[in-house]
Amino acid sequence: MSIPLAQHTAPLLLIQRRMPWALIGLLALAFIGVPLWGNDYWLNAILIPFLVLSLAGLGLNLLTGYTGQTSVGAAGFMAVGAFATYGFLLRLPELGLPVALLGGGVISALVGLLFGLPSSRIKGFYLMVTTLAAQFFLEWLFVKFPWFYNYGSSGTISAPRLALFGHDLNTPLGRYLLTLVTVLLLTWTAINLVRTQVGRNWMAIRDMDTAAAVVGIPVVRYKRLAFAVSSFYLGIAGALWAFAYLGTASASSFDINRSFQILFIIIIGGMGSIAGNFVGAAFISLLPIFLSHAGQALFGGSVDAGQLQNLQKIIFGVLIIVFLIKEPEGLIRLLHNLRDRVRQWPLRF
Amino acid sequence: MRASLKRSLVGAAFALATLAGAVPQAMASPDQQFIPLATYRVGAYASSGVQVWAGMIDYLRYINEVEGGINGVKLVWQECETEWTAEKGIECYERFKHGLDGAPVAVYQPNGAPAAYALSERAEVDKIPLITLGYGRTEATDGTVFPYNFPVMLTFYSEASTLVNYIAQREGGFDKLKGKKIATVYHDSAYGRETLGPLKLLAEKYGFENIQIPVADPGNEQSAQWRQVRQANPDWVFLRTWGVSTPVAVKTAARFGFPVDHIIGDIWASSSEDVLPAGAAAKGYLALTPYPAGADFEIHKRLKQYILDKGHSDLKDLKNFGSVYYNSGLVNAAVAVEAIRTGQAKFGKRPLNGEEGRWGLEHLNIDDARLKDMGYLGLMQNLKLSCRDHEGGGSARVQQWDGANWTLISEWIAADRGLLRPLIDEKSAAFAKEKGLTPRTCTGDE
Amino acid sequence: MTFFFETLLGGLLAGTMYSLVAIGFVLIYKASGVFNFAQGAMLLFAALTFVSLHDQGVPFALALLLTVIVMSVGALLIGRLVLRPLVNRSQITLFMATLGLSFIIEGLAQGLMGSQVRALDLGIDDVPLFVGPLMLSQFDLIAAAAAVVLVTVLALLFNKTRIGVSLRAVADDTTAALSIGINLNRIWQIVWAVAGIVGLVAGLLWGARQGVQFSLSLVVLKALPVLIIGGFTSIGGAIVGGLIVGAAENLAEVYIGPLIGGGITPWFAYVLALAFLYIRPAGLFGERAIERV
Amino acid sequence: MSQAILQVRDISLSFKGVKAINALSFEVLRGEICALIWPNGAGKSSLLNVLNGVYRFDAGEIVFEDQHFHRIDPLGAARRGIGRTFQNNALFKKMSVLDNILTGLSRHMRSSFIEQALGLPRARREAEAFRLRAQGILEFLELQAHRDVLVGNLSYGLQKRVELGRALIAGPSLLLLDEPMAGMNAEEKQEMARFVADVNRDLGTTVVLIEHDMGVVMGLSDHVVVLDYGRKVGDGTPAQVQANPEVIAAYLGVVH
Repeated sequence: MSIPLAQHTAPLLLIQRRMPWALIGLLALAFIGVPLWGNDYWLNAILIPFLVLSLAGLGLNLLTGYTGQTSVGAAGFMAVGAFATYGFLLRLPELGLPVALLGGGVISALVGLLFGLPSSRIKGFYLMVTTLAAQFFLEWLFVKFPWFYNYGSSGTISAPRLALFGHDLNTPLGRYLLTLVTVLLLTWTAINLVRTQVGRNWMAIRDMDTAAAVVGIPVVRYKRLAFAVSSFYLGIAGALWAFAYLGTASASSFDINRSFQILFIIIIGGMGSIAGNFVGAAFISLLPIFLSHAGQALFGGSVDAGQLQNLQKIIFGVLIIVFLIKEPEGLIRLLHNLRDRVRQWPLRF
Repeated sequence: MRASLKRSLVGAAFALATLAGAVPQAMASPDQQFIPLATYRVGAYASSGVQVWAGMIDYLRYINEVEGGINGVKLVWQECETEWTAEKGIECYERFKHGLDGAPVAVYQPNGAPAAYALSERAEVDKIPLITLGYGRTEATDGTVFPYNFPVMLTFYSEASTLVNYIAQREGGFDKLKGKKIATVYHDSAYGRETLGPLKLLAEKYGFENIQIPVADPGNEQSAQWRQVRQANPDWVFLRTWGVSTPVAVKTAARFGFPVDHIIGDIWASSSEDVLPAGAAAKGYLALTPYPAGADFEIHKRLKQYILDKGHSDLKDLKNFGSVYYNSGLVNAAVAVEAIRTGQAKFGKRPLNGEEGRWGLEHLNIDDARLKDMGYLGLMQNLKLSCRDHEGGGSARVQQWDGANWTLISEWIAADRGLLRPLIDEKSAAFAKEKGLTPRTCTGDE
Repeated sequence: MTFFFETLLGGLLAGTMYSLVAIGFVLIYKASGVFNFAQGAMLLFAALTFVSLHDQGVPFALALLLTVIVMSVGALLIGRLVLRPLVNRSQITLFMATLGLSFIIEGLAQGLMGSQVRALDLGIDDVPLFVGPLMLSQFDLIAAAAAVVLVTVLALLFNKTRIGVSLRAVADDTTAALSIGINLNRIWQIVWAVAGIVGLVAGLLWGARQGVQFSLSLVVLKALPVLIIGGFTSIGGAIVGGLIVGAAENLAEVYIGPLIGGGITPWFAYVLALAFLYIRPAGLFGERAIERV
Repeated sequence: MSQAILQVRDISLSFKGVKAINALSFEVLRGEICALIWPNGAGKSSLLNVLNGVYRFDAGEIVFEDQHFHRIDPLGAARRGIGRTFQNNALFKKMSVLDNILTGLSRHMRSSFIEQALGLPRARREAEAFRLRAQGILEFLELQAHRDVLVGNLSYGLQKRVELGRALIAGPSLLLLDEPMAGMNAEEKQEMARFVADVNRDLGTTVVLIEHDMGVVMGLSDHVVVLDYGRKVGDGTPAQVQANPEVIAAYLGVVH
């Protein structure tokens, strides 16, 4: 028996290829504009953390947004990545930065796989709690065993010289470019994944896992794969967070609040969307800074900074709920609508 | 409803737009000295923060309004909320490091361990000295490896030593320590683990039994730990908890019948906020502190007259005047001011930059005479820093909680810093090695 | 051996404190299928409200009453503004909504009532109490008693009153309940209010022990493993789960802790819960749904 | 290999004590269209769920392609070439028609996820091949127009067709259709009947379907098995079955 092939085998494309000017513009800005005009404040305090958080969001989104396995242990896996990368750089310096980063990611992926094992038996909240277990266990691990932080008195690991092929990356710009390139590479692979069979299988599992099994998708294997890949991304994000951004980190840099922060990024940005992570990260990392600047600008510091922070907390909470109610697909969906509207406005008249 | 979303979206865009141009409104000018205030008024530690900033701001006001600035150089300050986190701490630092409208930064106080660690290397690059009073890298005491880090007055190592010295005092001599049991109940975190090393060393030297019992964060259930304490039945307990774990510890201790007047809290377990929630159980509790509570030191009289009574105080609740945290604010501010003053002696009566501020710190020498002029006698210890020694001091006083107030029950108790210095050099050397740094040599006039 | 029993008993009693928190979850989950992460924030809010009132000189009973009213109003608002718009959304969505909710409540609590630590004295002195050779905590005993009373009251509420009956109907089969004309929103609001009151009780007891402050909201993390072990849908399970977690934690910290450096309580309960999950994927008392295709 | 592609022997299934299927036996010959009609009794889909392992049966055995099974799991069934559609469409709602159909090819996937992640040649070639195959199915089922639509937005009838496509693309040797025409108007039913017939004729796929509409069933199928309360009451050609008194009895008062 044979499946009929397309009569006219014209090469058909999945997506209508239009020149993605917006994307090109953004990349140009990131690679040319920022290095030209970006100052330390923008690089160190805004752009680098934004990029790393986007990557972390991407990692969690693969698991939660695409495969439908909610995790609140994201930060735990970031910690694994950070400490593993540190270990490689410290004990096997000859590996060099890229390999060490990769290694950190791989270790984190293995740990993710380990904590993903229950996903074969457990679903929903129960599974979510196993990710919480991971969170707390890993935090404890990296406080408890000094080997992980080279017996420093304070339990913190600090970035060894970041160098790539002899180039010193310890300038803000260097660290920015390192982060940017890493994030772009991983984003590209993520896009490949979600656009091919693997991604389809994940989404199938998310939408209805019984049916997925019936059509021949190895559900358990793909759930675990999702855990591993997600942790890989989170691990590298963690390493960048520790070394490219903070410059130093301890277990407490990856506490449960970080996990929630990343969860919020994907809720606000958009579940099951790649670009959404960037939008969400931008939003979540810019809003507080904006509020505090606004506070300073409006009241010249005369207002109690505390109240401003409480207000910010409330705003976040409200936004999350509003998004869940009104736009479960997050900011990215809004942006799409906006774009479509812009596209067609000439026709309106 | 969609509209509201659109609005929030527009808001975000607006944020982006304004961010670049949002220059905080605070009139500063290049002839002024900028004192950045990285504060935390929310989050788990807010209750203490609020008083610390009040103390700092009141003293800075006092310097400006009463003493006309430091040798005529007016101070200008601005707050930035860190929520006691590293990332916000970095954001604030980056925002402040270039000064404010031309008013330069001479010294920077990260106010929070995570930020302190995150900034220690950036500060070195930017040549801005970090003052971390009662927290931060202990090994940074070695100024040859950490030229821009100043863990002044009391590192956790010195704290451990002062504790042992105090206990020896109470027991009647170091020889009496032999065979005694000292249990340390510590918050299981980087902060809590700092004293493991020194106590081990001290235990070997004085022959007391060193029992270590960790409390996992946040520590709101400690029956297991105190059951262990009860089983070990130590003579003294060194309580190195913080935040909520302190009152819980004190209460649980009472529940297990351990005498509270043999529990000695560490510097982060030495405030009213730490003991008030424990109520009656805390009566008789002891605590080590480099900035004892009390409102009748000379400086308080001055502040009361010129700041509080004029209604210029930053305190929301005046009953906190003279609280441990308020006083810690005073001491922190004083260290910064005196460092600048010292620097001005060399570089002239003008605002200083970080490099000059560091010189000031390394040549800081606050003796009793100076303390007397400042009005800090008894509130603050002698502090002499140098290129090799970025801690100075190394003393603490012991105060006791009577259920409503702290009463000082000891003079300044000095740590045996000579004994611990090798440990510190070891750590700093290891750090230098890991980083491939070559320690600078101290010629005496850097 | 005495020490072992003492640890065990002490752990069991400490466990009831967890159960108190867990019960709040179970109530809401049973009635509205919502895994309410904001329970911790509600607990904080309730305790803070009470203490603030009490500090203003409002007498104990009145302060209690006022707090109950506040919590009920809060439940009303939550039902209107959060639950109704999210009806028949996925459970995970609802859970995330409660995450947002917890942010709002915490922000409000600290914004309105300040972030300083408040002492709360219920007049229960927390002193050792000797039963033969065993040393127990009077406070824990009273807490346990409170838990028992609470559960009995709830049991009565569920089994004797009309609300209780319709509530169980909703819990068993929402659609069927609707079809016989039960007002879902009303039920939800009632349940959330009750959960708020349970939160108040838990908040007071925890607050009396550790002081009323932000970190009170963290006890929620202690309750999750309890729920896993006991199951999300059974109040009895919450009690038993709490006891198991309390006892296991204490024994582990005392006997296993020293071997691996101690401080293992935060994750041990979770690992224990995992072990249970492998054996009973729906907890000890939770029912398991059969999947229909 | 034997004439029968599938043999069901004394299968029993019960939910919480309620017997849904009672010692049921029948055979399906290779290449035929076999209809299961089921006037009364619970769990109409239960039998199909047993056949492809969604439910585990209590007793009996299943012989598929001359292999004996006492237990099947959905994945295994799919791998052995049992395709399946569901009574109330089990499509992946948030995915496009094309993507839904492509998921059916998972069991034919050869390239590793790394190859796909990095877009290596083998992965790209495979993706292209899959796409062509999908295109073939889309044309076969006249779905090209809806290729990029989210299935959630399609009409019920179309969704049924997409589901058929998803099962078909894997090239199953046995296709289980659960009420493929439920909730359709006469015209849609005719259309679907045509598709099923085409599948059976052009691809030589053996089809087992559950259906109520006797008209359609009798017209479409070569072989009919009638069950009543989980018990077989009739088995044979449409003509034989229609003549069978027991079947008529079962259908008395049952309006269709």
